[in-house]
Amino acid sequence: MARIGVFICHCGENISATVDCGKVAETIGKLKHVAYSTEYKYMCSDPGQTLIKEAIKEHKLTGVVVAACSPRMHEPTFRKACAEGGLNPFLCEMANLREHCSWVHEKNDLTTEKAIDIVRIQVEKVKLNSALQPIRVPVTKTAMVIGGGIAGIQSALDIANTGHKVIMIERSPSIGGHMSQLSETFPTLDCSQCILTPRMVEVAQHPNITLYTYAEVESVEGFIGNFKVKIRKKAKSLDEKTCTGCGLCTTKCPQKKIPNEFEQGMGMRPAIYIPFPQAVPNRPVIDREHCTYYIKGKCKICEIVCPTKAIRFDQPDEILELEIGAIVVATGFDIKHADFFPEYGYGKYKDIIDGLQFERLASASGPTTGAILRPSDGQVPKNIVFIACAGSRDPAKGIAYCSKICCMYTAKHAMLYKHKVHEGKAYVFYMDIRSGGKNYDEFVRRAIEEDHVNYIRGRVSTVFERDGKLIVKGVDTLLGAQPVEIVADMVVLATAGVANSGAEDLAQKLHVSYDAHKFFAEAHPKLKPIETNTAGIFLAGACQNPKDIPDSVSQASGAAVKVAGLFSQNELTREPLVAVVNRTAPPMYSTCVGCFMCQSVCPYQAIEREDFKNREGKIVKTVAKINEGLCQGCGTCVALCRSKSIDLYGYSNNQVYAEVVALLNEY
Amino acid sequence: MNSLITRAKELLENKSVQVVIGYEAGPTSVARPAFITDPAKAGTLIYDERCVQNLAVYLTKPEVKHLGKMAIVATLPVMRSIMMLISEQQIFADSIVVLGISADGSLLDIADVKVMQGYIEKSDLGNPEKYKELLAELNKLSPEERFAFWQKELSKCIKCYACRQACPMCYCTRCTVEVNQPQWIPVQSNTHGNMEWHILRAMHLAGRCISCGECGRACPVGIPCHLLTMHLVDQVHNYFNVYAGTSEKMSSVLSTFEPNDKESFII
Amino acid sequence: METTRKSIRKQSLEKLYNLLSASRKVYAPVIAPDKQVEYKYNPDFAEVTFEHIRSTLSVKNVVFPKVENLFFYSNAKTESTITDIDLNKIPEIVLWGTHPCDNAAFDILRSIFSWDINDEFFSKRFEKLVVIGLSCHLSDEYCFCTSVGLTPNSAKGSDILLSRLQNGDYQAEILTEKGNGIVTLSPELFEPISGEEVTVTEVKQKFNHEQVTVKLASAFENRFWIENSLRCIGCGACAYVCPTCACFDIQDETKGKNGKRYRSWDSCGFGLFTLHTSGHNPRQVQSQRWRQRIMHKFSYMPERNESLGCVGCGRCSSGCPVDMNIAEQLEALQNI
Amino acid sequence: MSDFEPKVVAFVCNWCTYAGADLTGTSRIKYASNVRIIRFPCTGRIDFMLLLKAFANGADGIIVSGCHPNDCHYTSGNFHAKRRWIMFKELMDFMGIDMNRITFSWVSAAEGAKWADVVNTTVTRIRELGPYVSYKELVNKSVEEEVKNE
Amino acid sequence: MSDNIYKPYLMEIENIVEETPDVRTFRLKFKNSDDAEKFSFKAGQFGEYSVFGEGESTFCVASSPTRKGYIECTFRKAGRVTNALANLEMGDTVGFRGPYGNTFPIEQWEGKNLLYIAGGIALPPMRCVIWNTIDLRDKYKDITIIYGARSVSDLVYKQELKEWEERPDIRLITTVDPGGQTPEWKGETGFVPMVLEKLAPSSENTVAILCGPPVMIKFTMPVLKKLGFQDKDIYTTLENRMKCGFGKCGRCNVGKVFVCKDGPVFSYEQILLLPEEF
Repeated sequence: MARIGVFICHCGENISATVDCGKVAETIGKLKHVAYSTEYKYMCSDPGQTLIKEAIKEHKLTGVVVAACSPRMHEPTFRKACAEGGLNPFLCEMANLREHCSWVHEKNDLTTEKAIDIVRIQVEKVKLNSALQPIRVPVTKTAMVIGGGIAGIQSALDIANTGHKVIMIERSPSIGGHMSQLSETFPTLDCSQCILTPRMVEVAQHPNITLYTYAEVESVEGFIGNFKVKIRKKAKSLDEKTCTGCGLCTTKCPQKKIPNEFEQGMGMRPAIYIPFPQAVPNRPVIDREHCTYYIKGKCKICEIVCPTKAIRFDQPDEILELEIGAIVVATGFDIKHADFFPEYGYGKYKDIIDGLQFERLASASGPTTGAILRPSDGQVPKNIVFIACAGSRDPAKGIAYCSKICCMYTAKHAMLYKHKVHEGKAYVFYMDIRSGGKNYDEFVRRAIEEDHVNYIRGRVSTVFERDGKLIVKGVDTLLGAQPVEIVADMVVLATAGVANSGAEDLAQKLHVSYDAHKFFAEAHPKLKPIETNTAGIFLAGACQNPKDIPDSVSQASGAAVKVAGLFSQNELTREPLVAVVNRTAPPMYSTCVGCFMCQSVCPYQAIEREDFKNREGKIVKTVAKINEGLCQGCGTCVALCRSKSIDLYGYSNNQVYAEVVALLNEY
Repeated sequence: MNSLITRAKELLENKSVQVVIGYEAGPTSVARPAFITDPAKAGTLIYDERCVQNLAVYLTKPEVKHLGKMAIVATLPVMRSIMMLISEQQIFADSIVVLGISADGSLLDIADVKVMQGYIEKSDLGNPEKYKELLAELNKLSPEERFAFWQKELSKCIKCYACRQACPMCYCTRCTVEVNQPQWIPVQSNTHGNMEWHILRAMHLAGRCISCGECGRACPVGIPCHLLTMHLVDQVHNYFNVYAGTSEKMSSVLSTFEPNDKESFII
Repeated sequence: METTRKSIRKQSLEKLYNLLSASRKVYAPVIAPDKQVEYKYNPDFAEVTFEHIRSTLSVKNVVFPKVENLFFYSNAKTESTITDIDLNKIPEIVLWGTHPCDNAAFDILRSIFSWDINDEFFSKRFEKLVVIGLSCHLSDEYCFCTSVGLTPNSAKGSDILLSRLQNGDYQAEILTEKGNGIVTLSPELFEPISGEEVTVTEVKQKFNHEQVTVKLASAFENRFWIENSLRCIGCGACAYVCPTCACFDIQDETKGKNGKRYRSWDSCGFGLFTLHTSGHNPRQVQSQRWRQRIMHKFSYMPERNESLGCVGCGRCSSGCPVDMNIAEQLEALQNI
Repeated sequence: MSDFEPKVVAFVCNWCTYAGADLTGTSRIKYASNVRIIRFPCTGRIDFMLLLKAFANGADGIIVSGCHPNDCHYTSGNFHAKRRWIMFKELMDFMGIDMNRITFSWVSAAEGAKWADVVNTTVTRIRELGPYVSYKELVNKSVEEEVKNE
Repeated sequence: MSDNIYKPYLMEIENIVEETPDVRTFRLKFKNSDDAEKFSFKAGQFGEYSVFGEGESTFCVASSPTRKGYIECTFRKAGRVTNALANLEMGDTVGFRGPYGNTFPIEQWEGKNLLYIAGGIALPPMRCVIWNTIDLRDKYKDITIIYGARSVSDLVYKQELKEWEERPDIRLITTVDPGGQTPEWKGETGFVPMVLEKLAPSSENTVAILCGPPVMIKFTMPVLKKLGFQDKDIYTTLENRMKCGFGKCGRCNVGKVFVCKDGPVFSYEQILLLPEEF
């Protein structure tokens, strides 16, 4: 039984000044199934809403059309009013008489005619609306944070502090990320590890955080609130509970010539190692690739020396299956290594290093305990050249974007150098100085003005060696592109920040999209910079694009709030305007024929497969099924589906068709 | 076509397949699809220029599937149809044996999908020459003349849906025309409704048509409806530089996109 | 009425045609540019063909159009009103040059539309139909009228039957009052018979339909249906080109408040034909539908309507995209 | 034909063009009243059949509008729509259906003025083209066809 | 009335009963009183009900021919027409063509016991004959009705079930599938065949009228046979897809039979002669 009530709003005079509301109400009242049609000065006012609620009861309305302003404005208001009047809120539609009619047309018959048409199409539509219930899905209140850098740490702590469980996954043996490698941080020049390590320890000790290092995501299934995650805990070849972290094994390991990743290859480590002294957890792992025992079948010195007998050579990788409600991706970034720049002679000349290597040189915990010594001969460089934008903003190299952090850390590097080598000369080749941010530009100015770093605006064309010195050739564009040649002892390349290795693989496991540079893609560049297009998966830090520490931390906290917000509910309630694949009686099961082309158009991976089996358990048909937890209701699959087996609540085929017909025909 | 017969017989005898889908001669001058289940009857298989039907249409037919594993005599369009059907998850690559037939009518050795893909990629994938001329002629007409041409042709349509049934890509168990909520396409046959049907069909085949021309050939009243889908084959190639049915993993043009897809009409 | 035989010269035939064409709707075969034979209303005599074997479509549409409006309606707020179709406006149609198989089909259609309850839409059209048939002097491998009790020159269904004489003139058998009515328009065109022989093609008998009917009575469960319909792709071409297939659908079509109910051709070969709303389908696969088609024409109809549902025109077979040859199958059925 | 008021149907997405048209309203920019908007969640939802249905039911012109590329609320619906319209347009051209009667546009939520402009240019163009007689004749002729035996 | 056999009577919806959320019963009154006077039908016949603009749908007349002046029909929302019907209001117009088909041979049943067995939405096609025989109560001996549905909320005609239950001259057994009962449910719980087996009515001088979903029929038939019912004493009504209702459109053709003409009522003796295409 369709009994539609129509309420025409004057919106003061906003509508009634150009539209003959009385005529609209009268004309619409004559339509089939319209049980009640009226007009009122302000429908959104209390008396206006009461009018609707009473009419629903009095006229036993099965649908309501409020012809007023834009539904983008008051749809929630009127749907709520209908619900209060006892009508399912999804049986209410709005006709936009203000923004789309009265405000944009002159007062005349045509405008009133248009108003009638606008209302009529909503009447025809609302007849076909379904009473929908909000979709409720349970929420598993455990978050997973992937990546244990500063962003991951921040996010994990923030979530954990709201009282929710957090699983943190880090693929290297210790958390800390790139920040733990840094010497000092801009613009305050406080010691990076000093501010970071307490937070690392906090993670390790937090009762709500479970930390899995040396672990990677194996697979992710499910949807917001209900992910099923498999993680692979790589074998550390060690019983972590028994190990006390005394470090004896690491000193006795005969294999000591492995380039140390933490030191960016500027130092060596053994095969059983703790990545750095403040590592969390402070337990060694055996690098099976380089361990003599795993290569040659004998050695086992570590096992012999271990006082607690914690070494486990036969330990397998472990697969853990976890129920997760939300995921924060904080896998960070990497930098383009200097071998990307043959024109700068990297590899050929030992004294050309990248920014992270410089960080290690400048770090008190680094291979030189903080002394700036050039790698080739351990001498203090007297002239040092920093090349900014090494790779960034260079479409020819395939990286058109600005890596954002290099300007600042290059200024910092030059400053650190000048602080340590007072008599030295520091040159910076740059394209532009991008120093937006609190106290950032002041910082750069200090480098130039107080520490007398020579900033040269121009690109370096080549670096070559002459008489044991590095000759840096470039131009100074501020001096009319005059050629510049600097004789340097050391060159530091501020290489481009790039997506971390494995980002693409992870994105595919998470079903999150990523951009051309393999950085994870946000759901909306402006309004949803933390969300991904997969509900329940959020981004933090430089996995999205190169970011500095404060930006990473802010975003990490933002992601934590998103997770906490999600976890504040026991059930997730969503607008039920989702797509649905029809179901029919066997043997057809659905008119869907299972071509799964819809799967490739769905931006949300919301389309799953459903198998139907016969009595013998044999699969007789496989058809598409929409995961309503993931579907956002865009309807692209609906328009694509050739057999019209998918429909969209709120914008069903029947409804949109009826709207077109209603618009153009005589009633 | 002795090699084909030998091969078919062998496949049936060693039970590699339960049915060979091929062609046989009928009582009249036309050849027809044949379903050989008995190795002794493999000798009735023929292949010559009369063998025109796109046999891939049977790969999704329940009664044929019911017979068991299938071998299929496959010319280029059939092979491309098979690729499409695999990519659209209607058949499994390992469930059929392809008895490939080359352009000159000889039996190809198509060991697996990879080999088939190799063969397809080497072939000319554009619309067949005999249709190119017609397409070009139509394209030369003014829009009004084209409108008149199609009205005249489509007024003949009796909605028997032979075009749909003959097409291996029209495998839906329920076609849009069979939907009545809403009634997208009028049930009756009239020029306007017929035009809507043929537009719908062509759009549904955009990026999926493999230029076999069966729809047009099957039409009992001689509507050149294959020109609609073939025109889109050309356009898909113009815009997106792809031809359908070239790989088992191909996504259809309309279910994928490139951010830099070029067009000139959206303001 | 007693049949009378006359002779009509070729030139007189043109005169007769032009006379008819000037005063009423004449539906006559022409050869279209794409070589298909189609029927047109009142084409120029020069266009009219006498050399066709069969038109692509049958001419059943003159009595059973592919779409027939049943009535118009209009919906107001609660009321609906119905406007009838004025069947008296149905014009007289002269069917010109149709072959004996097609002409025999009208009686079969009548047996469907007029048994029990009379269908006025059909009856009125049938009443207004005058058939000037033409015996076949050409035939092809698809023709099998002789297998279903007809001949290339059977007079059944014709009001006047023309047969070509050896000298190129025509013999006209005036078979009914309607036929006589045509003659009286211009009696001078009809001359006494000359004794010339009529040229009639020979159509080989392929099966005995009575025996087929007997065989079918117990053939329902035979594997024949599955084996011989594997290649059937389930289109409706055979039914739509068939001169006797009469299954139809009833549908509404509305724009705004006004609309119409119509009936349109349908085919038992379509999967949806028997599909229940519940999803249950009594005839799920094509072999069942193919069986229904043949059973209906050669077993059910002979019993129910006392007429065979086939005239042997061969259209279903020549028009079939996958060469489902009905005569061949019936021949095989006769021998199972 | 001075008294010809074209019927123009606009198929727009909720997030950009519908909001853009709202902005036209809040900005009080006037435009031709011949357009009627039908709201969709996304251009990706717009079935090409609906465009045909609009013509079949007597529309003289059509506007299809959504988010600019890369701006789609659902990230990619408009990209899929774009491909769909490319194919649709080519097919329509090939069949001689007048594509001058369909405006495809990207109108963002900030482009209130552009929406007014899109509507006005479309309505002006349709006015010049006149009623879509040939399509209406096609529809009407189809009705006559059925009764031609009468 | 014209000779247009496709033209329906115009009927006004006089009353609507919402049997279940999906099932409605309409009481329809002829708009034209002449039509009403000329109209008559018998138990078991069906009609084509239409919503102008959506099309026609086939259901049995659900009211008894003994109740004059109106007809009733009960339908479930399933397709385009029934969805549209369900949207209508009292006072709205629908079309009705009929009556079509054959009838239950209630005259032959006089002096016999009647056993009605219905499942789910198959009670409506039987309601007509049930009321008809109840209204002619003294012509029949025992009347037993077994009615089962999936759940209590799926039972239709709740008001009448109560009425039948209260009548001393009718034996009504209602049952719901296991799991479909409510705490207040006083009827049986179990599938119809089992309830029938438990009840074990005598087949002596008894006619069984059976109507329900295929699975119910499949399991009920053996029970009836076990109880000694002859095929000729078991009746059902078939529901093939139909369009015209008078044996022309070809849709309901099963073997030599047109369900719309030769049915919808068949005895099992007749059904066994039909090919299995219903």
